Amino acid sequence: MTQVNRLTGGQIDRNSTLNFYFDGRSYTAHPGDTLASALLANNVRLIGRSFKYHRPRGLLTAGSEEPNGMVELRAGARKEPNTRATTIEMFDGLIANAQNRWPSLRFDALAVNDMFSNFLSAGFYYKTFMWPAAFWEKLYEPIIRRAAGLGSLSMQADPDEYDKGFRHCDLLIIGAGPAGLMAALTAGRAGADVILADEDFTLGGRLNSETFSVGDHSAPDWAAQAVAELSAMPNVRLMPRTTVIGAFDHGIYGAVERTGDHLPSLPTGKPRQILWRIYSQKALLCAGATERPIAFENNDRPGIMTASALRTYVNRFAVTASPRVAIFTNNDDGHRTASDLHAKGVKIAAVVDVREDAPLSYDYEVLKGAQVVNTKGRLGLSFVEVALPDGSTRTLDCGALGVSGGWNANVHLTCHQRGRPVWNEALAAFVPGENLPVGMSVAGSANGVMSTHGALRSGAEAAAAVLDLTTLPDLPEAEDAPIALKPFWYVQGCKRAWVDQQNDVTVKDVKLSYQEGFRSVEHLKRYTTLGMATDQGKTSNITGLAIMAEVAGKSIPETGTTIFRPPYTPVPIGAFAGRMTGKEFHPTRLTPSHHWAKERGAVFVEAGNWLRAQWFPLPGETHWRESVDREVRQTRASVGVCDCTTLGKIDVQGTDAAAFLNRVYANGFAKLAVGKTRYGLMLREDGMVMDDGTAARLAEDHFVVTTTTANAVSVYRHMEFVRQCLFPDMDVQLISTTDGWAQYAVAGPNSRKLLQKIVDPEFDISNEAFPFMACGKITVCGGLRARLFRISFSGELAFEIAVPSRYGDALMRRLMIEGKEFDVTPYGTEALSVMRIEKGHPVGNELNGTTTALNLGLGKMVSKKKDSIGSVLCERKALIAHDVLKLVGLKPVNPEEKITAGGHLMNTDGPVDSAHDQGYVTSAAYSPNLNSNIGLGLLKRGDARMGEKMRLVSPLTALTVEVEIVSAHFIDPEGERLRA
Amino acid sequence: MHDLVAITALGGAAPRVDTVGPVTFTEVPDVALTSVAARLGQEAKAREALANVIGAPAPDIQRIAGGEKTAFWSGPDQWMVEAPYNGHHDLADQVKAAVGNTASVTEQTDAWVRFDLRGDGIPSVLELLSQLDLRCLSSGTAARCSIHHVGCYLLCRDANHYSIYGPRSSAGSLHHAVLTSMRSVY
Amino acid sequence: MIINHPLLGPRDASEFTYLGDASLIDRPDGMAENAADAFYDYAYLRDNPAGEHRELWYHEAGDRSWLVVTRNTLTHEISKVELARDVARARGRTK
Amino acid sequence: MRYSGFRVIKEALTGHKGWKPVWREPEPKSHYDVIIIGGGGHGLATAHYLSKVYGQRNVAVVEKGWIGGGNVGRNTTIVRSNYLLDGNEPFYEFSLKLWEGLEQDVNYNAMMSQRGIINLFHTDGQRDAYIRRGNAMILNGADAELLDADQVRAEHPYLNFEDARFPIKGGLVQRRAGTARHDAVAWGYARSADLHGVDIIQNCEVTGLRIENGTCLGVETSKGFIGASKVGCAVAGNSGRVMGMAGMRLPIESHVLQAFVSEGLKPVLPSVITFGAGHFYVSQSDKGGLVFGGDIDGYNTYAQRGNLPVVEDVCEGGMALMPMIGRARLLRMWGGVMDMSMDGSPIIDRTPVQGLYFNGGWCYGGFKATPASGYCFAHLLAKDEPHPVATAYRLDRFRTGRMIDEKGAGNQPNLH
Repeated sequence: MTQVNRLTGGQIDRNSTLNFYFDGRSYTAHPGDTLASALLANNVRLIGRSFKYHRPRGLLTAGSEEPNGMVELRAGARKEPNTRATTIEMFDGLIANAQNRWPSLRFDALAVNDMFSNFLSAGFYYKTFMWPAAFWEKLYEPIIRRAAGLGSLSMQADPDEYDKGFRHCDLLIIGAGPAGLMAALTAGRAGADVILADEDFTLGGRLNSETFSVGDHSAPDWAAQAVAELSAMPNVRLMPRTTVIGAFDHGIYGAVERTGDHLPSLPTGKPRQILWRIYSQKALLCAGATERPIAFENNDRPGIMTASALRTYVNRFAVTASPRVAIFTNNDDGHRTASDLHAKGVKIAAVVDVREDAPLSYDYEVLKGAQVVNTKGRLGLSFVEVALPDGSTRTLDCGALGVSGGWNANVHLTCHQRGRPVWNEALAAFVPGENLPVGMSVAGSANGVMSTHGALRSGAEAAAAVLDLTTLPDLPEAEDAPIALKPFWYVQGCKRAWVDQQNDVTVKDVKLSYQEGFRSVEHLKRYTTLGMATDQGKTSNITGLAIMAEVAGKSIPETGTTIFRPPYTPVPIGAFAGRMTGKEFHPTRLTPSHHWAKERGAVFVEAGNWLRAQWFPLPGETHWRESVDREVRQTRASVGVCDCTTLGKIDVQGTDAAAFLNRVYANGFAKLAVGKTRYGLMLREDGMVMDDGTAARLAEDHFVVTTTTANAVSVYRHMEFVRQCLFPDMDVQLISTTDGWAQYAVAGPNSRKLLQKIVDPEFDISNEAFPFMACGKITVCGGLRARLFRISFSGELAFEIAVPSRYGDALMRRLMIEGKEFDVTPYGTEALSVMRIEKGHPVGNELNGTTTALNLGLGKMVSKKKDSIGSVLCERKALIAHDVLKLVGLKPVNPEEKITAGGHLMNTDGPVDSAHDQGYVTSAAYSPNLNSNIGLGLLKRGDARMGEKMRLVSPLTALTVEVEIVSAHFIDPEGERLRA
Repeated sequence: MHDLVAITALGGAAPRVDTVGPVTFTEVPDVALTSVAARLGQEAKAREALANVIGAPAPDIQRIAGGEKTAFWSGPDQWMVEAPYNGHHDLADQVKAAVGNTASVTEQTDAWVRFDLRGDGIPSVLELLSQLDLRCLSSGTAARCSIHHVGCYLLCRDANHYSIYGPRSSAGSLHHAVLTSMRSVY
Repeated sequence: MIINHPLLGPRDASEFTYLGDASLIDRPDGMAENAADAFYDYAYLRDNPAGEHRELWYHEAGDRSWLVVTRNTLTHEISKVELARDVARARGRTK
Repeated sequence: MRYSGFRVIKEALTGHKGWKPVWREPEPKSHYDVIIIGGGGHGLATAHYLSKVYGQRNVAVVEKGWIGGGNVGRNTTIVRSNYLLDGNEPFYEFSLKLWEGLEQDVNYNAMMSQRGIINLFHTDGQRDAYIRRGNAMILNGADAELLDADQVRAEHPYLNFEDARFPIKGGLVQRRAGTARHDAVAWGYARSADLHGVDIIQNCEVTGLRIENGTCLGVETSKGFIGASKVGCAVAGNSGRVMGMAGMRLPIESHVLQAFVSEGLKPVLPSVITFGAGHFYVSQSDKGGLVFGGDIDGYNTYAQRGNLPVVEDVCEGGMALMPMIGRARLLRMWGGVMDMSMDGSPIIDRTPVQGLYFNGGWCYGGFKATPASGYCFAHLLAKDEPHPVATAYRLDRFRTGRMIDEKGAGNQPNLH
């Protein structure tokens, strides 16, 4: 089929022909077409099915407000449901399919809903489907869910990429119609930093759809000239295909640029869309206006659309919806459509004007004081019935009907910060109110200035006002017709007249909503779903409100206003995510020995944003436990090395450094000697344990503090709070050095021997010279500066050695070579965890934000002699009660039996329920040293229940184990090893 | 002299270089870095001492100053001092010797990875990465910013030369983010 | 939102971390007689005004300054931004 | 008037002329036994149970705007009882049981859909915490299941198992959890309360509390003074404002939580899903929209709107978890004002003012709590003692150290 409805002229490139497919059939189009104009050119009026009644639907509009003409665009993983045909820029090979229909668009089984529509009135589902209760999930809901929804997702990952960007400007102009272009010219010539954004791929707005002249040019030519001048200005950035979606606080606007949607396929690495965050000093909204339909019987047939849409298709796209067209209007603009169509050779069946005093025409018949009362045509309009003032009716044979009920200003962005529009009698429409977003002003038809010349002027004036310009540029001549309109919302007596076409909300539904007491605008919307469809009521809200006002016997402003929320038009979720997808969701932090560990075949685990080696399997080891048990045994028997770079490191300096640490730590630091390290317990102000770590005093005025990996950032923030907000006159300086030093724990009886092979001879690290908890600056491997701490997490004789990160890889390799004679092993976080459980060291599982020092058996560390963070509130009654949880060790009576972290502890006899809960298991592991599963737990009065037998229950994992309560220090409770 | 071999932040023996369109993106390992934070009540003296170190007045808020040793502002009465790594691997000690007790000095060399962007049209790449108002980031200014959730310093040395300092552990993610944006634009 | 940093000028609020009411600066004396009551009040009770609110923001992805921002909780309008350290000193905090 | 399928058919055949208003529009009386401030979900539920279960007929609900316009009309409709702590779990399980019988109780279809919820975990630490929670749920008489990664994949094959930054290791499932049609919950309770004689007074703003020598005598409103023997406050995000009228400072801050809905889509999500490595939770409404949300914006506010960074954060989480939604379009975003408490758990208690009772601190968990909150608040108002499942929700718990802190985030509301 060739383009039978194609006319002459228009802004399309006839030199090239594009092929596209709709619902499996092939058609042709030209560059400059939208899918909508191309379908009309090929005489395709039926495009989709409505949401509830599955009524046949075509196009209602030619813009982004389209409620009906939605398709599934593209195929496979790139399938894009609910895409408005009116905004799809044609490209060669475009594939689109109809949606919400089965088995086919022309014969849709669920169209039976339409026959039962009387039973499916507004909110009917709230009143039924209640018996029997169980039937809802099993029967009713699945049926409703399948029937509902519109398009479908591919269920495959979106293969395209999206970018985010940030732009700053003096003036953001939203919309490039006459007002926006004139504003941009005014501001641009004055040298301001301007961004001009428009959702269309051709700038110009309505000007591209009109035939009248602006200055000495046709409207589209004038727009093109203005665009040419603007694009030559270095201080002006034009952003076509860019929808400004929301007005956020303090002049920040969200905008989505469709950089790739008009291309058959994306070049590698290029984004499909870019989400821009635009920071504007001032913003000027020139978003134009939207023509609204009139509700009458069967006003939803394919072929019935807004008059301005017909005009746009004819003038801009050189396409008529049908060779024979009728117009139904309540204002003069409808007549402009008729004359434009007539001029293009389209037969005008008649102009039906509700006004007695409608203007006449020599070119076609005008029926004054008449109304369209019904339409016919199964899958598309074939004729309309008109009621004449004398009571007689007349039938007009036509394939399309243009409806004009007046224009609504596009006030959407003025409402995004809860601003309310105000009613304008002359326009019978809402216009922006007083409380606009800060920095925003409005011009053109968006502000109720409907004539072209008025729009040009208001654009220029608004820009001048924003920039304090004294002179206005010369304005071109343009039509300046007054508004001539008689408010008319719906035809009386109609039974099924559509207000919200996509959601199938009729005049009757609105009236029923009132009858049932849902009378506030919000109740109306929620009860009938009016305005809740993908067009968010752009073509229906005001009409619904007008009907509600009439039945309530109130004026429209008394009845209420509808305000709008972002986004202005729907935005792909992918665009909000940008590049933060897949592996790039969060940055990945690698330790200096990561590449070495990878060579060793380490298995890695996420620790916050870090990747840490979890264990290092050797050839032949088939189960992780084998590797972990070996790492633990080798370390305790000889020596092991663990990368602990991820621990937070904070450099604390200043003459008050010690006094400062005395405040942030619950235990004392004032008297810590230079060259010594101390374990530090940090509380939150509410008395719960926040973090633990060590502080090494390198000099009188210099400490190096370590934090847990998880809390590095929050502890640093907390310390800055204490420094700046609580004790501003302390001489303390803080800076993180976490990434600067590669730090390794060297643990085990032979750790000293191993280190002595790399530490330069002038440094004596013997037990006498460098005892437990000693620290100092040293050099290794012939002069590389390093730091050595004699601290132990494993409970063995152990050190932590730190070198500049760039040498971490080399140091680790060296330790492995030098350690061969001691059968050294690298060990990962699992072995680390096993050894700390064997020693009863609390970590994340125990420091869960609800545990106090007392719970963890560290109560004595909280100094009463000083005022430190948390030292007061940790003393609250319930936190020091006799039965508070205490950290204990757990051993299964049968060592083979597994202990489950997350299991709960119950007395051996008595009921098993929450009322008798005694505590829970925080950590569990298999100890290759004790040849037994072991665990740590928090147990009521735990410290007083050593040796007691209890039941560990985990109904979730179907497990019950008899356990014995033991000391949390399973190994070397006296700590002899680490002092060796 | 010790016998350990350094690797770059991206894990290579040699720095990574990528060119896309007019922009060249280079990993720069040959830089030593140290922080200088004035002691309470010593702010004036610290600025003086820092001026002697870099041979120029201590840079003001968000500014860069200096010669072979340069400093950029990193916070209230805080600066970062950068110098070529060769000859300054002990930069912190050198600076500490110079500022004495007027300031706290902390080695930062390997806490950061430095990447340089050279060429025309760098702002087009940066506007996909940073929410800073690049109109304000003129030659000789430095600002902290967040790039794909990674906290960085962005230095504009001149219109065709920018430096990015990011946390060394995140070098890979940062490199990927910048390179992706270069390919997105050019 | 945009916070006009006293030293750095306008910065996107997403660079900052929010803590809460600026009264958190007025930490009671932990060694005082009424410490228990004072800390309960300090740590748990809030004015939570609908209108002007003085609150603490930390420039996490910036210069690490803690700021006291005066912001209207109904409109989000920001009328004043100060360095928290100055505010703390003005409220008599020292060492 | 009783709602039923037969009634719908009968009305359809007679032109829907018989449908009556769902509630009256009464003028306030001079005095009520109980006045409930706040015509949201909790206030209306309280009125329903107070009148139907506790037999109190002389009750009014005063609402400054239109009923159901607060958080009950702007949430993500999730209903669940998967709590960890003994102070919470019995309460939320009680609530879930009330949900299961809600429609028959109020004769209104709230579309309670027990499609289940899965909380995904991505680390061993998270798994341990979920095991502890699942056990706590079962020990409190609720249902819970633990799924490993393969089982999750079998039920949710569209999740990211290919290139996840934080791979899914499993999930904690509650099959009885699900969603409900939020507006219908408010309307159903309102209709039932109205039928039981409760006056629902819309567009009536409380401007003051009349308190004389420590006793609350009633409320000053935009429609004049209304006397009451007992006044119950259930105003969520506005708790600080209303209780401020009684000179009270609360352990509560008001924050905005944004929520989002996509365009209508054919069914893709079988249940409610929450991401364990980012701020994202999602379900699909019967109408087909993906209803999702994430973290609160994090700053004190009374404005029902948020900002872009959080929108992006939520969508980043969504794309990381289920990259198939990349081409689904976000249709609308909105915000609700949350009464964020100091331990993330609510308060249902008397106040130091005689005759004044408080219900608040629901954070972003108020919707699922609606039935039990109403039931327990009604119990407290009727009997002057806490309902057995709500004994932990005391106002003084922060002083005594009996916090109910599920997250362990401490006294910083925006972290809960």
